[in-house]
Amino acid sequence: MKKGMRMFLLTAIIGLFAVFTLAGSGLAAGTIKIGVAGPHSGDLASYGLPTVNAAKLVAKDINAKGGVLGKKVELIVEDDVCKPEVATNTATKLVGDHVAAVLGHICSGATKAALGIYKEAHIVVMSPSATNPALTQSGDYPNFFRTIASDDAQAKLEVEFALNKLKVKKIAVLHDKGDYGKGLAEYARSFLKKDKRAQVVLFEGITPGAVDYSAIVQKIKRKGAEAVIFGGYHPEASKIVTQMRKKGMKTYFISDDGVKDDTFIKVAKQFAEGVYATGPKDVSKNPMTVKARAEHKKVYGSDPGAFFENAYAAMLALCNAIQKAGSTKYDAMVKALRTDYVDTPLGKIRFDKRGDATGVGFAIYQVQHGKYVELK
Amino acid sequence: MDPVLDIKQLTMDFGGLRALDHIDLDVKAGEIAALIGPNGAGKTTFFNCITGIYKPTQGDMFISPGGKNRIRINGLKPNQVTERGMARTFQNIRLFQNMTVLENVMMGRHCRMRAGIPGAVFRNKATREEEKRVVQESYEILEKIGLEQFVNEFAKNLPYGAQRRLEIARAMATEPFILLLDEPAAGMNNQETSELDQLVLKIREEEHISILLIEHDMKFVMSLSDRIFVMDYGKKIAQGTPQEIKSNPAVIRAYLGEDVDA
Amino acid sequence: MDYFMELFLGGLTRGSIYALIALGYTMVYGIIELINFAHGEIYMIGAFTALITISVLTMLGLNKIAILLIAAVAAIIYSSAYGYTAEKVAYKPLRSAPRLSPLISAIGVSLFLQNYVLLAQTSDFLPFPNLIPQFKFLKAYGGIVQSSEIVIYVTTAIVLVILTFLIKFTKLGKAMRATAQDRDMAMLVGVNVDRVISFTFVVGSATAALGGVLIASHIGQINFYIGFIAGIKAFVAAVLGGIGSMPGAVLGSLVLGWTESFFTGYISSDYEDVFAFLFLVLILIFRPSGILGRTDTDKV
Amino acid sequence: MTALNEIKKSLLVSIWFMFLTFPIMVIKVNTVEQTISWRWNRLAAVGIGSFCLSFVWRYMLKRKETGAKKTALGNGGELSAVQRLLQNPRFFKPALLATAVFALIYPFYFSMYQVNIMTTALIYVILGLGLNIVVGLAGLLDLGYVAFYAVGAYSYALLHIHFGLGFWACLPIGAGLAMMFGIVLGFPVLRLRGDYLAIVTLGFGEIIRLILENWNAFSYGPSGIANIPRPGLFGMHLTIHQSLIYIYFIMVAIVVFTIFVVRRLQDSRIGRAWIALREDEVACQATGIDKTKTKLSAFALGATWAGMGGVVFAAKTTFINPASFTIWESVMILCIVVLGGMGSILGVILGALILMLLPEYMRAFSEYRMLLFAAALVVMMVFRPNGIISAVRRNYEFKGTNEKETA
Repeated sequence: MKKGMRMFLLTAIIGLFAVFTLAGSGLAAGTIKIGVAGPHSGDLASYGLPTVNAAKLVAKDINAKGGVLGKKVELIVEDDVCKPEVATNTATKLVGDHVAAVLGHICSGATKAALGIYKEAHIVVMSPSATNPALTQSGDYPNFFRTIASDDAQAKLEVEFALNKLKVKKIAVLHDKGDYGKGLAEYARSFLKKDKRAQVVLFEGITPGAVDYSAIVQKIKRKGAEAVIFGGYHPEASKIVTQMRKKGMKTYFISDDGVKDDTFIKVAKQFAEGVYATGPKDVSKNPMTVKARAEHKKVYGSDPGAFFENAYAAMLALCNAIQKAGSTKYDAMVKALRTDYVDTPLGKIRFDKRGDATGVGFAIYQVQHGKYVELK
Repeated sequence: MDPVLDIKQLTMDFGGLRALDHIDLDVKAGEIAALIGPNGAGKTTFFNCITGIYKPTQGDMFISPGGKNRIRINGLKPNQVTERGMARTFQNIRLFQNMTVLENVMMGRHCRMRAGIPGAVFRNKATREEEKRVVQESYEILEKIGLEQFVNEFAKNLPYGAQRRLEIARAMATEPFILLLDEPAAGMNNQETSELDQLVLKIREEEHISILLIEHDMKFVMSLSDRIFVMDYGKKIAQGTPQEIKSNPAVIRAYLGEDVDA
Repeated sequence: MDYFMELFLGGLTRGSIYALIALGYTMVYGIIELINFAHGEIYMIGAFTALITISVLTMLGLNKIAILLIAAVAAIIYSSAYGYTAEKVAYKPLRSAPRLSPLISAIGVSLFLQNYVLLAQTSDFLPFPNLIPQFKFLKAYGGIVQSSEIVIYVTTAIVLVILTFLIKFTKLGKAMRATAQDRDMAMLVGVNVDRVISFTFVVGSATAALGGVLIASHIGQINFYIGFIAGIKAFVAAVLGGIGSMPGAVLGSLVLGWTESFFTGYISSDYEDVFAFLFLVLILIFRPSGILGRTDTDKV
Repeated sequence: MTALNEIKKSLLVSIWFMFLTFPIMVIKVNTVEQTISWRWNRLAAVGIGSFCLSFVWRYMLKRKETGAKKTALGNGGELSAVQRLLQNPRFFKPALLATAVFALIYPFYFSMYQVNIMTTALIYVILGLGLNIVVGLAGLLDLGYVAFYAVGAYSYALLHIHFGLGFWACLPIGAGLAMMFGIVLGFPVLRLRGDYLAIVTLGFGEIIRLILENWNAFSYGPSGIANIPRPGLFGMHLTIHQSLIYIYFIMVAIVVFTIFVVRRLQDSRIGRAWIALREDEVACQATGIDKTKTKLSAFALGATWAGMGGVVFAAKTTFINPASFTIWESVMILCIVVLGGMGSILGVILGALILMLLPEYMRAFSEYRMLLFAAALVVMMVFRPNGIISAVRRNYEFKGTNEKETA
């Protein structure tokens, strides 16, 4: 038994080392490597995996057309589970693999933790989903770009819509206690406070993943809120909306792009009708988007998930920048990103000094007949 | 001179059940006393009360180490009782199974040691000397009890009789003036019992420790004890010398049942 | 008062949901004193199996009630099978191991099942159809309670009664109690301990599956991660009530549900869970074995 | 005949697993478009896979059983090969030296990534050793250990923001604060036993995390604290790579320090009391050991190391948020302790290295890595239920005897 165990351990150890040496050295020369980082396992995997699919589709497309600068694009996909500490591992790994650019990370926290490492290694990072305002506004991360607008822009839009269009006086601001949701809700609250046309009657965090939200729904009703602004993701939003509607409440429900997801409508069904959500401007008519989504359907047999278009656009922008820059040199790439427009599913975009994509703005959507429709 | 252990009117209720009913009991210095009674009479409960594991409902408990300095021990925690010099063993052996025999005895010395966390980390001279002394003392106790061949064995690997003796060794290591033994001969064969007999006497003679024991083996009890207390259904029904107890009708009734008292 | 009543009902719903999962938790714990970390995942498997069955049957065009029943049966069969297999593979070889070892292997099973469903199905939330029919008589009460909630209350009560009956009055129940008391002794008097433990896992998993179907159709969505959070809450509830006790598990769940509901309603949901946990700590400080747990002192 | 029997058994197993995985592996439903895809090839894979694996499984189980019988017969618990090697000074000394040399040259021979993950693993080594005091030695099941880790990390981040304190000042402060938390939290809960203690500590862990999430004014809420400085080296400017190497060496030093302290504690009066407490609480008290004090000291010391780990963690990641301190973290650390071998220092170290490095090296399996990791956890537990290396008790020497035989 002991001998067997020793052999077992030994083989296991040798196997491990073999795996990691192979992983470290088995890369063919003459490719352009792009890292794709985000949560690919764990509870947040559903926000990270669509980006991987998008990157794969773009890479396939580009490679079929001869690649970038005559070289094939190679993806190095690394999981960060949305955890800061794992994100630093991922980042050092990608740096060690000499990637030309990184598509990711997905969560703002993980992105912040990883950016320092990329910054020093002079690697361009482009996130399809990290919306924390500080990422671009603090000026700490010149290597950071994103194809999504930041939370404050979104919150501003939500608040203005509630005040100008819906003309409500009493608003309940809820969030899911998370990085993204709470940040957004706090912006919304501060905009509302400054404006003074409406009163925030309730500002609270709900517990994500709970089985039932009837208590908070009752509270919204009791406080007499005419509208709810919710910062968070669709699983919680659909539970809240469903319970509100089942209780016969007609309160407006305004939320963010974490909710502007088709899954929300699928889950909340008839109760989703009339819900407002901000999201990137409608690109579903854009031929590139149509093509990308059809492609996804063909390859993976399902509709793409969260941030798919953003990721698709980011991947295109990165490849384009390398092409335009004529190399994978950091300065040239940054310059190309800031000056050259690129056609993406999000429209024609380039990036401003801070790293935010120009022309990528938010619009208000409403669920009408089971579909998100952009309100002009 | 006070009795080393003096219990007055000890009563213990579990919910509605009275497990001990106004028990008086005392042990004199240098005495071997026995507490006997049928199963369920409340003997072990009595031990648990006086060693602080249970909180008695009423009654007073006193100890007087060496017959002086009478202290009331009501409300003391088990470890405080032990620290004040009353040590015990358990009916169902409770050794530290995964520690060595020597370590089990060293645990008994714990409350007579001083070293704290800094001492453990820095291993200053005082700590080193204390450790060395304790190892030596514990070893000597093992020699006295006759377990020296097992020193570095795990406690759980010891034969049954040796485990019982190890419990006694561990209790001795706390430097008690009185030792409470809960069925020390249970499960032993004749030879082991007679060895135990010798050991108990030796502890009394050489270490001057008083002993109170619970036992079912009547031969053992009668030959060993100076005085015997008899309990039944939580009440003390008799006390006296072995001779007196043997002929006490209440005791016979308790042991043999109501119908034999004629 | 209305507000109070509504919070009360909300708490009742939450509590009943916790209870459906906590019952299986407490059952397994009662028998082998294992904190079965994977119990929540069994519940998740039940929900997924039901969803798949429902989807297939819907395409075949069956009637709603029939679909619900068949799906529930499928979920129960599969969850039981998973519970049984997990026990055989990951816990049984560890019967004589140190107490914490099965806990770690349970954690392994939990993680495995999560990732298994993630890979084999999807990471997204899937909509779960509500197959519980709307009861007409509820209309009169203006939507204070939904029919799915009523079904959950009733099922919880029925499951509690059935399980209590099973344990108190059947031969197998006696064997279970004997095994829980003293496994070696039970074995000596001829109880097939292995079978009893397997059976416990099967029954515990079956209740979890039933919970999975009902809760999923009440909430309307599932993903691979729902089991974990539900499992933790159910575990807390089971401990609160006195782990190992069936009525305790239900009572603990209800207390937990009400605590959360009233705290959210009258104070703030920000610290809802903080309060729930503080409440747990307080109860355990004053009743170290939970509300209905046996307070037997250690045998000395 | 037996061979046929074995095949029959495996066949049954494989049929059972095909049945078991059928709905989830084979059927994939698209609820929107009402289409079902049947993925039959997966069923075949499961069947063949489980058929083969069941042979290996049974074979391994049999070996484990015969092995267990042999050990049971042996006088006083035979030592495993590894333990025997370790007790042999002729092997142990060179091995120690080799490890030391390896640890010293490691960062210069391996990439920044390797250094980074090794540093993470080392942080978990001290977390494991700290929790080992609580769980492995004193036998208190603590599922909220991560709370103290969070206390350490946040004390560095917050003290830096508000008072500009540096890493070296915060290391002892963070450890001290965590210890204080350990004592404060320990007092009310330590009278609880076993799993009740586990659930209450779990509750405390969650409470700390939820407070960090909700109390923005204090902790900056869920968006966390960024730009925490890495430790400085006499004011020199370090590149990230250098900085990571520096943190690596700091961690190596802390690990060595921890091993030193834990070893000494284990063989001391207090360490023996912890173990006795784990073995039998009632007997422990009856032997004159103050239960509360002993438990509290274990709890507080365990927390101290978590606090230290937290400070280094904050300095290494430069960004912390409450999401890093979930219950999963506590569970992972517990896995390290149990898998490594409760009470065994070397075991816990190996456990931490394996559990932390395995998911990293398993990156080659990309999306399957957590699945394989989970399976590995179960397999390791089933085949080594006592952990990789179980604890060995020390043997003492006495005057007048020459006994040195091993127990």
